[in-house]
Amino acid sequence: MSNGESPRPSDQDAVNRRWRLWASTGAGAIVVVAIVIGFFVISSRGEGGVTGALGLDHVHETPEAVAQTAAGALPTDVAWTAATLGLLEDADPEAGRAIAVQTCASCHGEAGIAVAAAFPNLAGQPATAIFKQLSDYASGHRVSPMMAAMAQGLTAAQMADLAVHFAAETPAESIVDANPPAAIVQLVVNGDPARGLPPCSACHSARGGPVGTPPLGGQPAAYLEQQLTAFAAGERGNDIYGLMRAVAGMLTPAEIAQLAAYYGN
Amino acid sequence: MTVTRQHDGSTDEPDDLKEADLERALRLVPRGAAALAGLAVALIIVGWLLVYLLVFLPRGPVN
Amino acid sequence: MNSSPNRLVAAHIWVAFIAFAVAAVMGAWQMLVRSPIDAPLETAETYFVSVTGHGALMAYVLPTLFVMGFGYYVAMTALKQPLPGLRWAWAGFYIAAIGIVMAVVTVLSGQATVLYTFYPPLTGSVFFYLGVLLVVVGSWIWVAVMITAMMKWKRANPGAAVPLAMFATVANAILWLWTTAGVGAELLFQVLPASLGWTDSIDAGLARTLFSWTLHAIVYFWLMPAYIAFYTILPKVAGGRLYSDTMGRVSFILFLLYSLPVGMHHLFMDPEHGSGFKFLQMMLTALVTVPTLLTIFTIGASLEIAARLRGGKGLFGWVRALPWDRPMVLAAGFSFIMLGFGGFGGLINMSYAMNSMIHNTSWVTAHFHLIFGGSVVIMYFAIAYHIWPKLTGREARSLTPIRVQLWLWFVGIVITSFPWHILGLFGQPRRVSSFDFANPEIAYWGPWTTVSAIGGFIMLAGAALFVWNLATLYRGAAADRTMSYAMAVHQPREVPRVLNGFGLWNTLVAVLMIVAYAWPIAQFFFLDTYPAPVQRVDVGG
Amino acid sequence: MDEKRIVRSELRWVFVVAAAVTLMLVVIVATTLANALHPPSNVETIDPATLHIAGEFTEANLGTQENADGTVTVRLIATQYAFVPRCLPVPEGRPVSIRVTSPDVIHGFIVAGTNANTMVVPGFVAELTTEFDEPGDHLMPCHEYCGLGHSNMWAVLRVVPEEEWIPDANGRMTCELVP
Repeated sequence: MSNGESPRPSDQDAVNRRWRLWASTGAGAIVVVAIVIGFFVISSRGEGGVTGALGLDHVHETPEAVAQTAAGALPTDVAWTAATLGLLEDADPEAGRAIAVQTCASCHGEAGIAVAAAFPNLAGQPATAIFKQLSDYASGHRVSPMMAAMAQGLTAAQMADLAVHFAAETPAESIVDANPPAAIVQLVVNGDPARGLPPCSACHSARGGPVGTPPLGGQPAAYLEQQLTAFAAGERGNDIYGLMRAVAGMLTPAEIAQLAAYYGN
Repeated sequence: MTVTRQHDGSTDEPDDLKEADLERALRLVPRGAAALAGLAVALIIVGWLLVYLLVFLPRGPVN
Repeated sequence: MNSSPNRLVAAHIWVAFIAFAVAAVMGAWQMLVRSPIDAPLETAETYFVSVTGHGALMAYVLPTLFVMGFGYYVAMTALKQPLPGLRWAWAGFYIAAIGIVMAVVTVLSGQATVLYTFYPPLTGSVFFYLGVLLVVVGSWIWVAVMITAMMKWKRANPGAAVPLAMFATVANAILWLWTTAGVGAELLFQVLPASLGWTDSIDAGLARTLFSWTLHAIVYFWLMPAYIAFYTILPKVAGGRLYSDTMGRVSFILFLLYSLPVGMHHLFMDPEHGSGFKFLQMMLTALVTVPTLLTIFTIGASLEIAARLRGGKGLFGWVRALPWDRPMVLAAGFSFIMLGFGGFGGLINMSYAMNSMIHNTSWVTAHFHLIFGGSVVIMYFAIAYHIWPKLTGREARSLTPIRVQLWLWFVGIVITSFPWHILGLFGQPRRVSSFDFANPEIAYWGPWTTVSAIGGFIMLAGAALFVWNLATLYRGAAADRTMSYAMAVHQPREVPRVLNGFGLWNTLVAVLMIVAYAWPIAQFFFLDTYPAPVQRVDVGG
Repeated sequence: MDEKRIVRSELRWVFVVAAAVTLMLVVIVATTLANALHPPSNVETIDPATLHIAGEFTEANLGTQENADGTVTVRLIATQYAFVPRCLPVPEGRPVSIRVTSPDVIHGFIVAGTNANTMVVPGFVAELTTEFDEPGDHLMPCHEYCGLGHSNMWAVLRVVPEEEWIPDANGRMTCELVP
């Protein structure tokens, strides 16, 4: 083994300079070649030149035929924009309570626990869920003559006040079915891959989920069954992109009844 | 020189190779390594070409 | 060496491998859930809790803690000087340990089913992200200690070549610092404010771009210990010399340069970037194959030296003459085989439009399990087996369980990942807990998935035997505690300054990162982008 | 051995490596130019919060639409946890543009066994153009983790032979219209 002569300091500097020069030139040349091919050569086919390659000229012209949808065909007017979310953030639960005592308490209870099985409990529901349903009643996207009359008397800010008031109340205790049918538990925790049914619990969980989705535990079973049936029949259609209409439509009436019993009281 | 053999048979001395042995070995090295690495790279590139030309392209245009 | 630095190394490596063992159980269970076989505790939620845990432990805890522990060991043994800042190093360890506990508890309690890749606007508990951040903070202390150790040695040995093992370790420390910037920015500016409830929307495109900054380079951070072992331990254990010290330095520098400006190849299928930067980063990705291809030649030649010295003959026949009974050599052999197959899959992933054939399918899972789980982790095993006698002062009572363990891991990885390639080409998506195997369109996925699951359990056996070996095997004869590294055929006394430090290379990385990422990040601030509403997975809203 | 010989052998290997990498790049660039192959790179922003209220992606506008030039545009939504619509008819062997976006979180779009693949990122419309040559039903699973219902999120892409491709008067085609 020979160690080779160690270069003298001046040689060292020369060696060093060569390394720096070639490393920088090499790295630079590769980048230049890549830029030339990526932005000028291959973008000439199918990507619309340099601006296309930069992602700057993809302004899509929506064809006339699909540009507009009749307002009546929409599922809801509510959108989770910064304005809507801001409305809920700024809402006043005490103002909501005052309205609740006067307007809602006779059916939903002052603290949001319903007085009869035909009405849903509102206590502990997400404010987004309550706000959306109130808005949909007012706009007619969810049909109920009684609720329409109530909701149309409220401003958006008052709906938000009500929503945060009920959201802050303690939810009804969920009566857990000691021996639920195994197939129903499967639907709740795993869904059904064969039908493309997601697990109910993926959205309807007290732990969080898609914005505006209500948890189901502790609701009156009769109310849940009625709503699932309405979704399945297309009588209720204020679910965005028809998700509940599709899910409920794939369930059998027996499954609907058992799911309502599983979640409901 | 005493050489401590490690549990796996290797040694932990700085080096216990004889220069003459090393010189003799280096007359052949790196022919075998070039053959092995070359073969491996060739196989990978050929495999890549086969997938690109026979699987990806026939699946249709994409952009 | 007094015992505290040894304890420091062992503590890191034990935490790494305990995390690994837990994650291995999760992984095998997930294989069962995906297969047509029924698994216990199978629900959508337990599955994604497990995927999040498996990913976070395998990607953040195992490699980070292993790299830190091995780095401290290299700094002490290659530089033959005491570790500067031993107390700081322990502080880093405890910070990371607290972070690990915090993150794991949060994940297991179902408060952070967002996977280790986060995917905002899905948002979990703040404690998950803080936990991960603490692991990173702990590792930053390691970075500082590594750089300080090298500086100190250079001052004490002016003009001398930094030993290759330490040079590579510092290259990895610097690489890691660059790497963490992307995910760090995503966590600090986007994810943490959302998880604290300060913001109610997140720009998902920007978050993905920042994560991609980290996503590829992090893999090279994981990989470096394997390459350090190839260059500085393997040639010696095999009974030869390193063919070229210079090529080692060049390879490690190329890893630093070209593992960073390439992350956008993870975003080929993303709608938020134009084709130009996708092509640019594709081409730079092609370059990151170069240091690996250089390595297989240089290490091949180093092994050939050993084989020829042992009487190896022929153009290929010399391979048989290598001491395959030595764990380090056996592991390296397996590692190179898996690197070949994994690299082949990786070349297909990075090939621009061809990515659409396999993006987010089981093909990708196969690729990174071969590369990381296979070729890298098997070298973690080999490194641990190699340094354990030096840390414990005791030889292994027998090498047989070690060889069996390496075989189990290799066979397990191959059986797990080969069917995944096929399933991926057929379009099986990754990260899915259950398939409708009754559907005639995909019925044929069932048997392949089952084979893959069997491989998963062979891997689990390998993982269990590994921990058992480390814990019980090293009670044999007293061992020599000195650690020495492979000499090169031409052992350098001096090397050009550019190959002995990182000044030039850091400048080049900065330039490359500006070219590769300045526009892709800046565009989110002047295009009319729309953030998406934050979606909590941990608390009702 | 002379150190220079080692360096020379390594330089020769560098040329082999460079040739291998260059070969791949040449194949990629050549086929990209010849066939206009690109990953979907349609940088088109859209507000995910209001998709369902107005514009191209309202519920009534989703589905398959035959254009005047005979090409086909498919508009769909990937949302937790379904594609809308759940069955997409496309004509065999004709260019199909798929436009997809998300109102909530990140999803993924793939037609199993084909090159049709894109991420679906809220805030952006993903668009990809391809052709489908194999008639029949193809599984179209979500390929990116989107929450606990991810595993059950899939749809069907139905490749319809030309003789069975009978869209309605407005050029709209649904799976129900396939004979």
